[in-house]
Amino acid sequence: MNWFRQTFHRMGSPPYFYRGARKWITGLYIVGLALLVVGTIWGIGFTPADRLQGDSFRIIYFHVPTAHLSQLIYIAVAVAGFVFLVWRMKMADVFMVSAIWLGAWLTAFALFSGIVWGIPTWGTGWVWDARTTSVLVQLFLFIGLIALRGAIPNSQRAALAVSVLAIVGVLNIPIIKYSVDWFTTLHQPASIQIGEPIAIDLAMLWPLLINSLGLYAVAAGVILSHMRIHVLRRERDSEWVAKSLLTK
Amino acid sequence: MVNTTNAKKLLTISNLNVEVADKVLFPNLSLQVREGELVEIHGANGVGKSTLLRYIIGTRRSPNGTLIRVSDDVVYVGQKSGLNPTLTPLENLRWFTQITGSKRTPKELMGALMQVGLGSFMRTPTGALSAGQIRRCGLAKLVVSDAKLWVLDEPLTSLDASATEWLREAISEHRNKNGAVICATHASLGLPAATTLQLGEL
Amino acid sequence: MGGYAVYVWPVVGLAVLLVIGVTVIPSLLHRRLIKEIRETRDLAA
Amino acid sequence: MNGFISSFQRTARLTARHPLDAAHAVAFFIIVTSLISVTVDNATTSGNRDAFVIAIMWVVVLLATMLGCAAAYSQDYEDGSLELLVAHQRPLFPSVLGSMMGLWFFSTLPILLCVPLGAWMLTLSTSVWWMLLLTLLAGSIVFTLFGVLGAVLTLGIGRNGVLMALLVLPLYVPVLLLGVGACQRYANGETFEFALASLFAIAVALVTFVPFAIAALLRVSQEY
Repeated sequence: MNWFRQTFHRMGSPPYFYRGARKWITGLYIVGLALLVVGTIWGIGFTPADRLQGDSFRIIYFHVPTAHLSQLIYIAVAVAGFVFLVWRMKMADVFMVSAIWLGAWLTAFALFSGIVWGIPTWGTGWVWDARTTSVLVQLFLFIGLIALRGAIPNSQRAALAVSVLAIVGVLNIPIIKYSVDWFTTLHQPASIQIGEPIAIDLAMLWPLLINSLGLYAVAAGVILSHMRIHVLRRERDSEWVAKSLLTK
Repeated sequence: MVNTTNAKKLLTISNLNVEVADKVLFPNLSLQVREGELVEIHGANGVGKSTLLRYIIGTRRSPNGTLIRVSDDVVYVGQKSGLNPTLTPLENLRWFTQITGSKRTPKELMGALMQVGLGSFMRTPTGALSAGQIRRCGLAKLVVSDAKLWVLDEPLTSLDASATEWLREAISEHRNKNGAVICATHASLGLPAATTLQLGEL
Repeated sequence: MGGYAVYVWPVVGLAVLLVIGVTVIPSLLHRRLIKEIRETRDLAA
Repeated sequence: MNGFISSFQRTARLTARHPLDAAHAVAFFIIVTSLISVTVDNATTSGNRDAFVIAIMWVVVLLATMLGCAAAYSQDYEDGSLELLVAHQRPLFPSVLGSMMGLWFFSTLPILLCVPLGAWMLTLSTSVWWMLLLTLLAGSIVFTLFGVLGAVLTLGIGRNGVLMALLVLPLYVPVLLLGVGACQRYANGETFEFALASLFAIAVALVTFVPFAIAALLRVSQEY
């Protein structure tokens, strides 16, 4: 456990983070992009078409990973908010700023790909069903976080406000899920058949796994590189920034 | 005047960093305030005077250093009046005694307003008063408070000669009753035996 | 590839754009920031 | 002509300084449209006019309540009363609960009293009126709670209420869905008790939890 505590401590130190993150970002990008290329080509070119949905089911290779990851990012932002509120750790704030933008983009993409998938499959782009509604609400929550962060000039105070909103929002997510689930089962018109879990062939599953892993790696890299920028911006007047800029 | 060396400590600050927006304005500040003392805090604009007072009244918390207030009773008259412009001075003062928990009858509240020269305005909405009158109304809080420690932020702003004189007398009287006063100010109050704390360049 | 494949391409295209966008933009921002910091340092020196 | 050009330029420059602000109103439009859409969706499939009216009434009450909360604590923040409150009230929770009940009583309750008028104008069946009022009673309390939370989040930023709406509207979703759902089921003659119970349970849970968040934010607002 000692090494863990040490790493945790060091991550809180800006110069250590700034230098250390660089190698990680390059590694994550290389691995992630390679996985994404392999997964995408495999998924589009080499898996058999679905018996019922034809080729359009291939959209799930992009839709499912983004939808999952965006949710994970929201939860991570709320956890970082908690860490910031309790320990006032500046790196937690830096993480939040970096992650909310990516989270919003991923959620928007998940919605878009869901709509495109729905057109041939459901016969309509948009249905107020449990999943679409809760993903839409999650996008609104992200937009709220971004708007709040952008509106408060004092960074310390902005971080505190964003933390509280993220925590309240994440506690709300199960309630939203529950209410949306309950509400939307009220009305299921027979013309629309919503996602019976399709028994997925293993050959279809592999590209999905590869794409998910690739996306996670790329996303981690993106967040880390945003964090590097924020750290640098914050510490622009300090000693170590001067040193690392001069030696380059 | 009370003998300050034997008097009880009301406030102890040690190794406090006065921070604003991640910048340390004044590192390792230490300060003790005993009964009967008057501490004047001097310093240029933006040096952290008001911020230091906010640490003392407890609305700001510091990540480092220690700040011990002997008791919770402190009364603060800040840059902002703390008076709602829709309510009258009397109603504002009543609300103040309610949140601080000092028991005062309506008569006593009115008496306090008479003292600061707002006798004929106590039922006018505070927003309709002049800047100086609003300051006077803010200072009336000192009269209706039981607090031993007064924390004043630029109390002389917008005050005329008679109000200034009244404040100086009120401070002297408070010190005689074992109270203490911490006051951030540009111009010295000119009272005897005041300690001066110079913030910023010495 | 036929049938509904027409729906797949917009998604793939957007996904590629998204990946390029989120990876390239931070590095551009980073470069600009370093340039900015160097400039202000040179001015101060 | 000079005046026109300079004013237009000034507006353009101010917008460019905070480009996100211009997007706030657009996001507001999209969110409110979505809220109406999801609640009305049910009515269009069931074909019941009452269900439609219920959805509209709920959204209107939601918006009215939220706007009524937009100014909460802003005067106290400006004039320094909040500073005194934070300095002297420990814990802050009872004080927050007190002003929130006051806000609900004097600003939200009048809206509820006008709901029968709206129901009459939209010719809602009278048999549904009391159910609409009962569900809105719980709903309006939650709307007030989150409304104050949003107002406190944006304290001292000096923006209009649109930003606050963006933060708060997503949080309104569960209560809106449960309330509208219970009411619509009642209008359609279906079982509604479960939804009604869930609605009140959530309302009670939020009444105990949200004031703590608000109190924490009020402390934070004085702390920078």
